[in-house]
Amino acid sequence: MASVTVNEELCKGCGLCVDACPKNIMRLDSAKINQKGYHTAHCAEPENCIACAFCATMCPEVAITVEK
Amino acid sequence: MASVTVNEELCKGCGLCVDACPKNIMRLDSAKINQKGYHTAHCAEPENCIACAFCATMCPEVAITVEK
Amino acid sequence: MAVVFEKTELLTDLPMHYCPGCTHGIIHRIVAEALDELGIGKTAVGVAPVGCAVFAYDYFNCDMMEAAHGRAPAVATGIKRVCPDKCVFTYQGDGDLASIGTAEIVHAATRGEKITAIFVNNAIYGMTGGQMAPTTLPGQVTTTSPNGRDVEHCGYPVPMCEMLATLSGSAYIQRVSVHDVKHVKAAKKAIKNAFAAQMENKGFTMIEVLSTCPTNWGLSPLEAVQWLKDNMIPAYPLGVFKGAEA
Amino acid sequence: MAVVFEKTELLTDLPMHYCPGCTHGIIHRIVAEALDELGIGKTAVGVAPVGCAVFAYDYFNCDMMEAAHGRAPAVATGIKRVCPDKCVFTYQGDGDLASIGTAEIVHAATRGEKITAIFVNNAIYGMTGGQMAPTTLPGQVTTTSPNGRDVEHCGYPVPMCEMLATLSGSAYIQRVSVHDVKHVKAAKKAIKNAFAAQMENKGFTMIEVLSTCPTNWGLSPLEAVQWLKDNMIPAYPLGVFKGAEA
Amino acid sequence: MKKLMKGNEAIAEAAVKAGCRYFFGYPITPQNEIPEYMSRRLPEVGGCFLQAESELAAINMVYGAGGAGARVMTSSSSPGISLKQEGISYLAGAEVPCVIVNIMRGGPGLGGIQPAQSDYYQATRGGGHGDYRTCVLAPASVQEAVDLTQLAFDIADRYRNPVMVLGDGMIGQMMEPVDMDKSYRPAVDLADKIWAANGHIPTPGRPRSIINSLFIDPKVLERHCERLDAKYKKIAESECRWQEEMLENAELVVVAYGTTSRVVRSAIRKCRQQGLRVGLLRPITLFPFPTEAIRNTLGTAKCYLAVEMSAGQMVDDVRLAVNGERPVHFYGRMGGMVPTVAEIMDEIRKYATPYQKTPAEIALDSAIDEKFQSVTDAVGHILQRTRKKMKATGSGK
Amino acid sequence: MKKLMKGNEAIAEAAVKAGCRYFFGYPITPQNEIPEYMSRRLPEVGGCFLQAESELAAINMVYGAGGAGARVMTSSSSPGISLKQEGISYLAGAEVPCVIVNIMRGGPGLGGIQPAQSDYYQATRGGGHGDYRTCVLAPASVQEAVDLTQLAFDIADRYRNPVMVLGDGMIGQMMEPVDMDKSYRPAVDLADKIWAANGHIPTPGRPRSIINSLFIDPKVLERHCERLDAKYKKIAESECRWQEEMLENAELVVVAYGTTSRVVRSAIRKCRQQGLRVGLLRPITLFPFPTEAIRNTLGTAKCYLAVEMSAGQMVDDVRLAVNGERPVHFYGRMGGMVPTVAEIMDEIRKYATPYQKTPAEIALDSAIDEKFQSVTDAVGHILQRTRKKMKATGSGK
Amino acid sequence: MEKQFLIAGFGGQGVLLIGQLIAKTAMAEGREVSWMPSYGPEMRGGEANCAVVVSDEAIGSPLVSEPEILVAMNKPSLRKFMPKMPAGGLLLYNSSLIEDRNLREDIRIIAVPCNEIAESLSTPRVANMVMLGALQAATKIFSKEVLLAVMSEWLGKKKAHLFEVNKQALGMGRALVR
Amino acid sequence: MEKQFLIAGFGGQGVLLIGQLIAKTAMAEGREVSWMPSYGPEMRGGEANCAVVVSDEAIGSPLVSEPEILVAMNKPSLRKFMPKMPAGGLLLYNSSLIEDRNLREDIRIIAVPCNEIAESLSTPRVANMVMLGALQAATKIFSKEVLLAVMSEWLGKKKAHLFEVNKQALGMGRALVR
Ligand SMILES: Cc1ncc(C[n+]2csc(CCOP(=O)(O)OP(=O)(O)O)c2C)c(N)n1
Ligand SMILES: Cc1ncc(C[n+]2csc(CCOP(=O)(O)OP(=O)(O)O)c2C)c(N)n1
Ligand code: SF4
Ligand code: SF4
Ligand code: SF4
Ligand code: SF4
Ligand code: SF4
Ligand code: SF4
Ligand SMILES: [Mg+2]
Ligand SMILES: [Mg+2]
Repeated sequence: MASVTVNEELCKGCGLCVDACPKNIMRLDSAKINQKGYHTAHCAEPENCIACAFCATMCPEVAITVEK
Repeated sequence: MASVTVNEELCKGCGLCVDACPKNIMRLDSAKINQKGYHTAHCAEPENCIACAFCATMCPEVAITVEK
Repeated sequence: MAVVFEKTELLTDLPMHYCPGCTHGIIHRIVAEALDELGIGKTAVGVAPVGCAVFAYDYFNCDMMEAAHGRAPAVATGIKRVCPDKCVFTYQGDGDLASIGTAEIVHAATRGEKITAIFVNNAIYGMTGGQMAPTTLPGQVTTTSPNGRDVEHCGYPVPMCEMLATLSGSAYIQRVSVHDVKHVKAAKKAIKNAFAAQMENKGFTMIEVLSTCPTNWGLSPLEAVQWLKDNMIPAYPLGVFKGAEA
Repeated sequence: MAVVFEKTELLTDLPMHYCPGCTHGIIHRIVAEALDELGIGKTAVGVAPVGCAVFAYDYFNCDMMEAAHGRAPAVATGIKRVCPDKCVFTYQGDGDLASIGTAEIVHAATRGEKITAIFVNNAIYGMTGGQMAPTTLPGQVTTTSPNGRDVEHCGYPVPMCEMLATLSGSAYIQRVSVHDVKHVKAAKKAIKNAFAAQMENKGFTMIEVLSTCPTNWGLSPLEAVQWLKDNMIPAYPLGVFKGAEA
Repeated sequence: MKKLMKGNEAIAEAAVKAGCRYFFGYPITPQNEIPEYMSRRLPEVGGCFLQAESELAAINMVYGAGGAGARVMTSSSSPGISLKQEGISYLAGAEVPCVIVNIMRGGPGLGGIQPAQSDYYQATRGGGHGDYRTCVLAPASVQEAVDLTQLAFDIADRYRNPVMVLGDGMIGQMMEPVDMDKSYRPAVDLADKIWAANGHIPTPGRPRSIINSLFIDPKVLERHCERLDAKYKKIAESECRWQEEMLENAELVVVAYGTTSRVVRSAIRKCRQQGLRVGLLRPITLFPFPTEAIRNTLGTAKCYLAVEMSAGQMVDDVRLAVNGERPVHFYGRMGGMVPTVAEIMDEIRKYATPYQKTPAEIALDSAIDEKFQSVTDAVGHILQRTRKKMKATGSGK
Repeated sequence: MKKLMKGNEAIAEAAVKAGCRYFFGYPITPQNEIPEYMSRRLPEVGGCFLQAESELAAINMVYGAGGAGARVMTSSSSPGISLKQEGISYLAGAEVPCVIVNIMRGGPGLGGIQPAQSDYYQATRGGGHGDYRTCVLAPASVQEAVDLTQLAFDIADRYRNPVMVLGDGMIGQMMEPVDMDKSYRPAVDLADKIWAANGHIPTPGRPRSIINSLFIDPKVLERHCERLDAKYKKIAESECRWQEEMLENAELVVVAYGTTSRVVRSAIRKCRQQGLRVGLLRPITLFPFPTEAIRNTLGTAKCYLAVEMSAGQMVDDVRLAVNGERPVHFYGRMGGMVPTVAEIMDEIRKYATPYQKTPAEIALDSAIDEKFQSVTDAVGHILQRTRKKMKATGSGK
Repeated sequence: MEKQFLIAGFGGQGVLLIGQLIAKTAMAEGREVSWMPSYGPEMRGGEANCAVVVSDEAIGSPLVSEPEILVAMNKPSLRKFMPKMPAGGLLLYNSSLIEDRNLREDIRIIAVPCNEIAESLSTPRVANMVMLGALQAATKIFSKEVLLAVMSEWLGKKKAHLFEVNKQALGMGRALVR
Repeated sequence: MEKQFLIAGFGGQGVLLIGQLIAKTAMAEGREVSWMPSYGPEMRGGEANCAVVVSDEAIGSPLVSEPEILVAMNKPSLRKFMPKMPAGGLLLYNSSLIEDRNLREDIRIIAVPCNEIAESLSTPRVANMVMLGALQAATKIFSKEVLLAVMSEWLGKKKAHLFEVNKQALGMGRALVR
């Protein structure tokens, strides 16, 4: 169990984190829209997160913090 | 026997032709001075000239004509 | 809980202005982290280019200068000669470094100028809206090569690493990519190598980073990283072109 | 009597202004003869540089343009695009081509511009009185490297042939010398090869000719050719760097 | 038929129509549509578009192509034009005709990318070294951008001189209707370019060509400069263009060019409606500057107002023209800010007082007023009477 | 002790004395002695001379070094200065202090290498894009080249602005005695360069430094431009310098700077001896231009004559200053020709009539003449008498 | 007569096209027109807008600082430009993306659920056409017929198959106003 | 007092040095001085000259268009500049390289066989010093003593051994004039 926090005001919904996650647990939130009009990402299954930080490594906005 | 003509107004007395001649027959004329103040070159022994045009090949002023 | 990953202090808190999925952001991060990890970040001086990274001075949390288009290596030279013990780097696009700034990068390299150039090659002029760059691939459509780059008419991509490696002044030159996690990590290592070589006064150092431009390539962010992998890497082989990997 | 050797009609009758023993004159001659022998001389268009050869337009007996310092390849590009069937050549010194004009020559090469650059490398700025050139040898004394070129401070000689050979657009690149009869003849052959390759639309062609500057080297004409042979050739190896010799 | 076109694209198409077959440029906002359009269009007409490695290379390619006799154009925006200054000086010195488009943006340095007019000095005084002038044409609409671009090629060829089309981000980016069907024909007075260095076989009538600006003997160079100077004087005499609007009786003459002149025009129309005697003198050529046209307004003008998107550059030329005979005021915006009609109206009001009526006019007016009063009074009486009647008859419910 | 020094070398040494430790340049005649001197001298004082690959690189190295807080200089001549225009605009926009030397030569294009003053517009109006000004100092002797070079560094630092020293081939190449022992001290009002981007550890009082000229929001850029403009106005108020010579009662005021002013001075001296009421006003700063100083001569001046080695550039500033209140004439040579004293005297004679005496003066003069006559007559009588006596006494043998 | 439009939204919402079609239609009807886009660095995610002026005489400034007619396709545009409208102006806003809160009371307001209607046509990209239809009906500054002709010309042969859906979108926009 | 010198010859004949030594000497004697070389492209073989002005007040133009005192070290210089001399001027010419033909009659003329004298000293390079000696003696604008001091300073320590031969050359030049 790890914690993956996405800074929603920085996220631009590019999906690179989603693609990078080996556990396939990052999702873009099609319902939510941030101030700039993007569907932001979040970790859908923190319980399955292995804190590999692959998502953060690929995030161009440096919007992701990973804790364990 | 060949004829080597140096255009005296072009010659700058650099001596490259003298150095290039395989027969050692090109000379700078220390007595003569041209309009620009240079001691010009000439072929001192036309009878020994083999018309190889080495002198002309090295002349930066393209001042030499070789005939045979 | 322990922090596994967080934003380095060498980046400011300002949101970056890049398009969604543009890998400029990744490159910013690894440059900042590399500086930070070497302990030379706070006193580094960076030079921002003219190109999409024109606001880089807003993001790198150190002294920064904004250079004229292509002249970053000359500006960095001026800085480095005044501050020989500081880490001085440029961050330049392919239009900036490989087109208008060719003379400046070549001569910084041949002078063995002790600076590091971070060269972001996205095969296009991003900021001005997708014109052909010297690095544009043969056949690639851009707004100024509407029928695809015709090499007979406007020439071939410039291999900057290969070219600059022929110069004695260059100490460390490597080409990397950021299209996936593995390559991002390798890219960061390369950048660290280059900074380290700079601080050891080895000479000129440059890391070429293959990067995406989803907007002007007309692709989604995911398609863009794929296109980079499929098309750019074959044209721009990755590797160390000068110097030994640390 | 038959004429074995006389001045080609492709050179005008004007006396050249070069210093005694300066090999610029030899290079002028072999360029003109090469054009003439290929039958492309009368309709050739030459571009004169800024450097000691600045008056080249007075000597080459064909259409000529005087370019700004370093920009001859760009000027030649403009001409060639308008006159694609004419032989277009530049005649440039090392300051002109390898320093201020670096971007223009690199991009003419990478574009595969169908022009020929005659690159006269005398390891110095002749016309302005002997300042350091990018091609100046390590340790060589010039008016701006009064203690000899210090590579740690101001870098290394630029090997233009080697560098431009890395570019796909370059078709024929060779380095030659004119310090003796044998080399002058080889140089002329190289220049003919380059012009021929241009007329076959093969791409960018360049012949680097190692040349003397007795005046600014502070040597007599004979000492100068010797110095070239002893010092420049080891630093600038002769040979074909791109393309096949015809 | 008219077509809605962007200024940048219209300039490009106008050039093609004027026989321009060579374009060398480098991207920079806000003029990118010019090279982009040319990259599509020139190959269609057998021409050549080349993206140069820099503005320096571009202007020197222009020198080469122009020297070889072609109609050739380049375009850029402020910082890029600064980089071309050495090249422009060479073009002028070697008398190579060409057209250079500057779609100005805010400066100095990297500045911004919004419309500005702060390269006026650079364009009209020669930002490059030496005594030379480029002819400078300043369109105020997309249609005029078309017309002036075509004119630019003729002027360039007529005088063997570079000509600059000086627009700004607004002229480049806006769309307006343009008539592109008007067929362009080069001016009849243009001679063959026998001077061109294009590898022609020399003949006695047309010896080999040398394109050059180097004259090492100062006496010879001075003679060359005098010839150039005489040419610039001839350009000044023959090619000056301007537009006058509502200058009749104008006590305040506003001088503005390009984008600014449009805003000024709107402001002046409104001010005229408010009785202010104000008019517009719009220079179309900036070099030559319409000095005489300005002096012709001295008869009515009590003062002048120059409006620019700059800290005040053209105002120098207005002052030189007015020569101290009237006050010359200045209003400017900078950095990409375009003045609004309201701002300019405020400015106009500072210098133009509403029109003062003559006694005769006042008499006439009060006569009319009296007449009107008597009419309305009469109508009022009738209404009152009618109403009373209605009340009385009860039909008012 | 005075030393005989070449202008170029004196400028270089003066810069070193003023604390300049960085020089980036590129060879070009007639200023090569500056980089050559620096290449010898700077290493001696722990500084750094670097020959750049081009003028573009040089000016951008200057930007880097100046931005990092150093006193830095570059020098070139006309075509090279044209290439620096983008860079100069950036230096002004980002407010980086530096000193730029232009040793002018004839143009346009490659032109020639003899002295000229045809880059006046470029220097004073900004050859680069955008609204900016460099302060321009124009020495007329080698000693002044020294003094103004040192002053240039102070002005540059005071206003965070590039300053240009504008000389020509003659100032650069000639030798004159100079006093190099005067010890230079930077002006006392100069503040620490806490804005410099030199990799300092940021503190609350001195946060990280950003050197930049980009302001993408036009409102912000306009504010920046206004700040710059206010600075230029302050420079205009505080830094204007000029020299007056024989302006008392001058009916003709000749305005000339640099090399030309020396020739004019000789001409004026001779003309004064011939009774012509002519004086010299020599601008030392070209921007700011000594407008007020010129206006102060309106009291006596009947007309003005601007003399330049150009087709007429500074004359615009003279006209703007005189503002139509007097005629302004122009005399110029071009292409490297330096006017001679005789030429300028001829020109002066066109506009200045010999001094006409008032009746009172005429009366006084004739009174003096009469007195003189009577004295000499008296002396003559005495001598005659004496001689006669001597003859008579025989002592004259 | 001079009418000033400002059409604003996210880049990609087709606001520049709305403006161009207005300008082209008015031009076809013999009016003077100008169209002026906002422009910035190319990097995406920003806002886009264009100003259109339609007039009976030569147009002065093509910029619109106080829009008589404002089309707001998203919230930031509404926030930015509504305060600059003169009293009595006309606001059309995309009610699919904007809740009707804090609207001014001194202007005429028309809510257009552009995205919903477009999605009802299974062609989300015609949301801008819905808006254009509403605008046409609300202003009548240019005619429906000429607008359709201009649209058809704009689509050209290649996209002629899209004419119907665009026409439908326009019609549904118009219907909202009647 | 203002005196204008023009010293001309081939590049390499040391004409610039003659001028500099005059200027330095006059400066050492408290005069205003200026020295202005001709300059051109670096390529050799051309002519060189320099103008020196010595004056009691601030010097105007350092150029000398009508030389009162002309030193011609070779024929082309003589041909070029002699016609520009004012009547009554002083010409010193290098008679080793110039035959005395077609000389003007309205000027004072001194022939100096510089090269012969220098060769007699086995030091061809001091030909210019012979001329300078003659010039000093002929004009007396500056003193022999100060000239010698200036020369010694100019030679410095490294070339101090050359002082004697230079002094001799000067002396032989002076002797010619007396
Ligand atoms: C002298 C000059 N020329 C051109 C420009 C316009 N310009 C801005 S960015 C850019 C190119 C950007 O391309 P690149 O360097 O590849 O960076 P990217 O945006 O792709 O990251 C250009 C040409 C400029 N600002 N200045
Ligand atoms: C823009 C510009 N910069 C500098 C110069 C001065 N300049 C003239 S020739 C030259 C260099 C010549 O050296 P090179 O090209 O090696 O030719 P060489 O004289 O040695 O044959 C320079 C710097 C110039 N004319 N224009
Ligand atoms: S840390 Fe690794 S596992 Fe967890 S969400 Fe990110 S990529 Fe997936
Ligand atoms: S990679 Fe970053 S910006 Fe992209 S979707 Fe994930 S969190 Fe958002
Ligand atoms: S032709 Fe040959 S042999 Fe004859 S003189 Fe010349 S070099 Fe000597
Ligand atoms: S090579 Fe030519 S210039 Fe040199 S000495 Fe011989 S003939 Fe004369
Ligand atoms: S335009 Fe391209 S390079 Fe620039 S920010 Fe957008 S995606 Fe990145
Ligand atoms: S200076 Fe050197 S390169 Fe120039 S002509 Fe003289 S010897 Fe030749
Ligand atoms: Mg790019
Ligand atoms: Mg050279």
